[in-house]
Amino acid sequence: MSAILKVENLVKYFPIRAGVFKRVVAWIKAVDGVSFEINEGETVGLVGESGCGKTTIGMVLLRLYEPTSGRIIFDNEDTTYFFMPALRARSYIKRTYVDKFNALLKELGSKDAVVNALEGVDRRYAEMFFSEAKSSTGKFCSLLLSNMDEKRKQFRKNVQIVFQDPYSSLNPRLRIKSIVGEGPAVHKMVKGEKELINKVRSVLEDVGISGDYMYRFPHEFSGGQRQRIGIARALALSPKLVIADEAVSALDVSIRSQIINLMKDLQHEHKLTYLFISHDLSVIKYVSDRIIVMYLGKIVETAAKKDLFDNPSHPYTRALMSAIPIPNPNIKKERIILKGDVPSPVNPPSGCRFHTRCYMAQEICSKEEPQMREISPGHWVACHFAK
Amino acid sequence: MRVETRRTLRRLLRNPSAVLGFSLLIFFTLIAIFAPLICPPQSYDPYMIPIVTWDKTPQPPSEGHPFGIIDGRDIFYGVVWGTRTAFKVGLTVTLTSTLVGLVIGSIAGYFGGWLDEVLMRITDVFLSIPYILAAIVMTAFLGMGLDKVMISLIIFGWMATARLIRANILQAREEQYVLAAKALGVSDFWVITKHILPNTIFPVLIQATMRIGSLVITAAALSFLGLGAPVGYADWGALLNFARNWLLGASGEALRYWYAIVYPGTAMVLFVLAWNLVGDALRDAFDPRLRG
Amino acid sequence: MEKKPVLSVKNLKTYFYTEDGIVKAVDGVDFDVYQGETLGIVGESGCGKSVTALSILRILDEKGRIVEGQVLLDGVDLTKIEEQDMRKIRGKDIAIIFQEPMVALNPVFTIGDQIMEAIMLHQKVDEKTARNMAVDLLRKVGIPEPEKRIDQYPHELSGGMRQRAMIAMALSCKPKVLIADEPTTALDVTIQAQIMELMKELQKEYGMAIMLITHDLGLIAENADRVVVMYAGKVVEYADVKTLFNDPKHPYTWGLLHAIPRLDIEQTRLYNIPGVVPDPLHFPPGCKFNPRCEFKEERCTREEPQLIEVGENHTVRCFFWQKVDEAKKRKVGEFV
Amino acid sequence: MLTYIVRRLLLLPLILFGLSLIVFGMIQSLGPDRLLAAYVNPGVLDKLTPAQLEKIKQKYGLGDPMMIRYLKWLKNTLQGDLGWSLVGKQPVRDAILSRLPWTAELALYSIIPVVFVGVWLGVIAAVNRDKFLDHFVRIFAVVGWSFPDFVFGLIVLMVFYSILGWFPPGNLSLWADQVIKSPEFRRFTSLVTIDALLNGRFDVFVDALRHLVAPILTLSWLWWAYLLRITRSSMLEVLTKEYIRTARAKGLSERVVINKHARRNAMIPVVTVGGGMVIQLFAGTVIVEMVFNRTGMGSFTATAATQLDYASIMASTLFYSLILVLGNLVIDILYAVVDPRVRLG
Repeated sequence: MSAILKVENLVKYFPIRAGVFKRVVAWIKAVDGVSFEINEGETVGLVGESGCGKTTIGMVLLRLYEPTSGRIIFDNEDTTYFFMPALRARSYIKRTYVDKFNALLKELGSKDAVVNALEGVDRRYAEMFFSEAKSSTGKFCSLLLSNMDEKRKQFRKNVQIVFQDPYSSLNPRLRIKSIVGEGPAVHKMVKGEKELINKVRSVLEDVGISGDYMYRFPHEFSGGQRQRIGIARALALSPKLVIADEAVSALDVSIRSQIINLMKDLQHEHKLTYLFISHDLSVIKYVSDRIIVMYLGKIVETAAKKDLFDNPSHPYTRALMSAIPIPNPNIKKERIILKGDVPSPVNPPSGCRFHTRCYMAQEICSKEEPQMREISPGHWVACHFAK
Repeated sequence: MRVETRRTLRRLLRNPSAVLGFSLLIFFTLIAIFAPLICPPQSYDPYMIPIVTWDKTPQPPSEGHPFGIIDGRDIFYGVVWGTRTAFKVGLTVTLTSTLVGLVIGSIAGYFGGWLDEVLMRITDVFLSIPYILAAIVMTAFLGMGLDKVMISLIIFGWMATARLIRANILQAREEQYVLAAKALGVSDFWVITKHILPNTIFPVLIQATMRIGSLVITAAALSFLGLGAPVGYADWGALLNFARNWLLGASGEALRYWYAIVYPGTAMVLFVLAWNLVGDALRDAFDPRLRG
Repeated sequence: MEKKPVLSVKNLKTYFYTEDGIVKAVDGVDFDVYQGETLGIVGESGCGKSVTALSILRILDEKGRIVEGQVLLDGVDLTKIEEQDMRKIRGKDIAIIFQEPMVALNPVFTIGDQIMEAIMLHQKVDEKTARNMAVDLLRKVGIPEPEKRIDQYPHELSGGMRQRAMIAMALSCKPKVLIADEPTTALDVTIQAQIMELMKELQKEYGMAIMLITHDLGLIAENADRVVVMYAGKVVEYADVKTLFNDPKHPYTWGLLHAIPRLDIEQTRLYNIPGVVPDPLHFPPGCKFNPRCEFKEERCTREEPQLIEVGENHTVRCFFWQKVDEAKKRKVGEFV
Repeated sequence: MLTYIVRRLLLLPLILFGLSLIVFGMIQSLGPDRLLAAYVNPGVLDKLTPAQLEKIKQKYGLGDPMMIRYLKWLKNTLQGDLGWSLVGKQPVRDAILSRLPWTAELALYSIIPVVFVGVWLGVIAAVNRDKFLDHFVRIFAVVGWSFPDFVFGLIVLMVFYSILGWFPPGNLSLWADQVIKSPEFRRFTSLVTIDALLNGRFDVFVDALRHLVAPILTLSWLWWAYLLRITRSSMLEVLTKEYIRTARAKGLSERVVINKHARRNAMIPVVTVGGGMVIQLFAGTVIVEMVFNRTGMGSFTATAATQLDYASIMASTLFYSLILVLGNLVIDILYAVVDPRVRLG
């Protein structure tokens, strides 16, 4: 299995402007150094409470927000600079690659040694830098920045999103045909009106909506059907990665299961990779292969589903699990009630961000930030006391 | 027909004030269209009210002059052709200033940043002069005449639209369907024209309809002050200006010159009322949230 | 032992007269609420569960009207009494908390103002006493620094704190019945756990009855004693919590229980209740659930079933409730 | 709250600067000859020696580049040298000072009925939604809003002056005018009604009032209608809010729910939108003073415009704009007072 998406040290801060001149007085640290991978064909669940940065991650991955720093590698290509203005993109490339390669060259002596020391994208780019670009920064930048429009389009086509709100996610003034057909039309995947109609019809039928409805407007559909249309819009581009941002949270219970089942079926048929973002651990558990738990802009635990549920190792994960009501009156479980509210992401607590609410916090927790540790293969936890 | 359209239509038709508004509007439109048939023009410029007598004192309604005569001119002719003037002024000024506001507001709202800041401060400056005063001053500088009045009204009439469209765009920019369109790779231009503007245009249209009435009032007020239409021009405000002079000198002589006020005044009030009612009705029908 | 209910709702019908037609939001609802117990009302959006709550308090908007039925509080029919007498019951005998504390609290008055208002209205005490009582209440619902918080406006508090303030306000006159309308839906799960824990404690202390209205079957399972399942304005099943979850008889209840993703068991596939929640303006004829029911027969589309007693304190609105038992044997998904 | 006000205050000079540019630009568009007439009494212009003329040109920067000319104009304006008024046949500053009290009196007295009656009617209409009273008030509002102020004024004039003879046009009767111009009549506030009372001249007070009623009625009529509409729709919106339901669920009486919980919230848009409109009332004096033949800032401006008295026009523009800008500042502050989310946010 290969990683289709690799996120390294992703950071996204939002400025808070205040005062007379609307100067930046503080930063909302929405996402603060997050790294993870998504393998082709799997479903990764991203779970956390409001304000933990999960939605921001989705928006940054889609590049609807520019990341503050960090690297996003998609499909074996660094896509971080794709949507930056040219100057910033250049400085990013120089900082991330040229400087690193030159430093390594100094250290290791030969170009081959540098190339061999690296792997993945870095290795490919190093080869490109030393041979094709002949160690020239300008040439290397031009190489990476060539065909930018094409690259952007390709990226847009490959990464799609399904939103939470089935009402505001569809333009009320457009017919379903325009909503679903917009993507294929923009990406010139179809030629002419007839092909477009066929395409829309087939996608709609994939998500369980009759193709005859394509000339209707969104308000003529129920919430569940709208969500299906939202999924069809994303699917119409045959993307590789679909980000589902709370895609079922706003739906009624009986409709929710329909949509979850549909998304699972579509994953099979179309070999999709999902990043499933939700606050609802039970949904995440049902859909995911691997789960990432976030708290206040940081990942606190990540593991394969079974590992996570068999052995939840971060106190926050445990609290989250115990807080979810179980629809079974026969089980009386031990409940961990956390103290207080989630702190503001503007001034996150020092050390471990969870220590203010943690039931097993000790002195070290407020002083030292715990690093991610692999406690068993593929099971990473950021807690001083995790075993 | 779409369910929504049908419901909207039903809502409009069931509302008596909307029906009244639309009927009045149709009535005025017919008068404006058929003005040459109702009152055949007698000089090369049909908008100049022909002088029927050199006696300046007002004369009450009589056969041939159903609304009476003021300043030697037939009031009926002035009221009928004044309908055309009112439509001309109201529609031209509203359409043009709305368009200007639309462009400025769209630019400010979509691009944001310093451009937004500059445009909004300019808007603030234009808003810091009271509308009627701005119109008076501009007209004084441009010179008198109806076209000058219209230019003044346009120059100082775009700000409300600009603000409205900007606010709506700021809101629409965060809508999920706009984000989804961006994620699909739709270009900025198309995002604005296809996804944002159609969803913000309705409030603008409603606002424009509701503005026509007050615009016509302002234009007429300028004529009333003697700044707008030239003497003898078929304009309700100018007709009322004649009336004022006679009324002020007529203490105790009750109702002597009533026709000089009542006919052009009624025409004007009904015209403005029509637009206000239609504006209200449209707002109620299309934006139930704002129903008032 | 035969207990006497504090509040009992009998054949309640509330209709909304809209320009598009009559919406039968609540169309025949019966249940009893007992002292110290929690009655759960569960259903999907538009099933009429919130309207039931508003009907009990008679605070429907102007288009809604109670057209039939009784709401008996200690034997007094609340649908019949004068508005001014009803006012003395609201907030005093029956209090309510809503889903969104942000919009349920008046933004231009302080938390203290809003709590003291209720106290002074029903208990006839002076402002100073009321203030002290409000501070105590805030402390009781777990708001830190209540002396300071009392002078803050709703927007200065976090979501969880606001809901606590709402609860403090509702409890200010020690009501006999507390209606909690989706009290935790807008909150994070860890905060939800805090709030539910708080409500349980307060229920024990005050001995009040709680009507917990929610769409979350988990909350019901953990907090309710008896459960009313509503669908399309009607009660489709009514039983005590264990019976309902262990032995559901209505196809809808059964379907719902299998449609939710769960933490406690492994599920291979969720059950699909086909179709959509019906539009309240166009309910299907016969059994309201028939278009989505996999057990339906011809009779279901013609005739509306009545509530049938199927066990002790267990009623179901279905002609063919025995069929669900067969389905259970088929084992759609794992079920404890 | 403080930053909010400070930010507003800092924007003020910016707006005034922009405004001064517009006004200056307009003056400059006149061309040198007419420009000179705007500064100096044309009567004496012909009698000036070339040296004196040069001095005047120097003072107003007529030969200088735009930048310098603007600065000189700004300096003169700030010092109160606004040029020569053709209409007033006196310096513009004096002309304005003598007319201002009349307008101030009219506008101030009009605001009171507008605000109280407008808001009151709006609340009544909203509370009785779709009942007879509501329909009646709404018809009143929409018809009122459709009445141009000058048409309404003319009708008032016809009814109350021509027919009934109660409320004459003008500022004061001739005899009263002589009284206030006499040396015994001491001017405390320059507002005639108040001064008359302070001087113990009740007859003058009554006379001034008699002349004020009709214009006040005309001015307020339009804005009643407007404020009523805003209040009504704002109130209706607030009444659908969930906190109103909470208030009812507490057992509060409908009166308390409306007067305490709903009205305070409904006032927030009324203060901003309606407040802005009340300031426009000042501008409404232009028409009303012309209709009722009153001397004041409004009729001064209108006459100046028809007689192309540019210096007076520009000065009036500056004056009215200043009122508008300062009034908006007051409204912003009021807004913050009404809405704690703004005050504390």
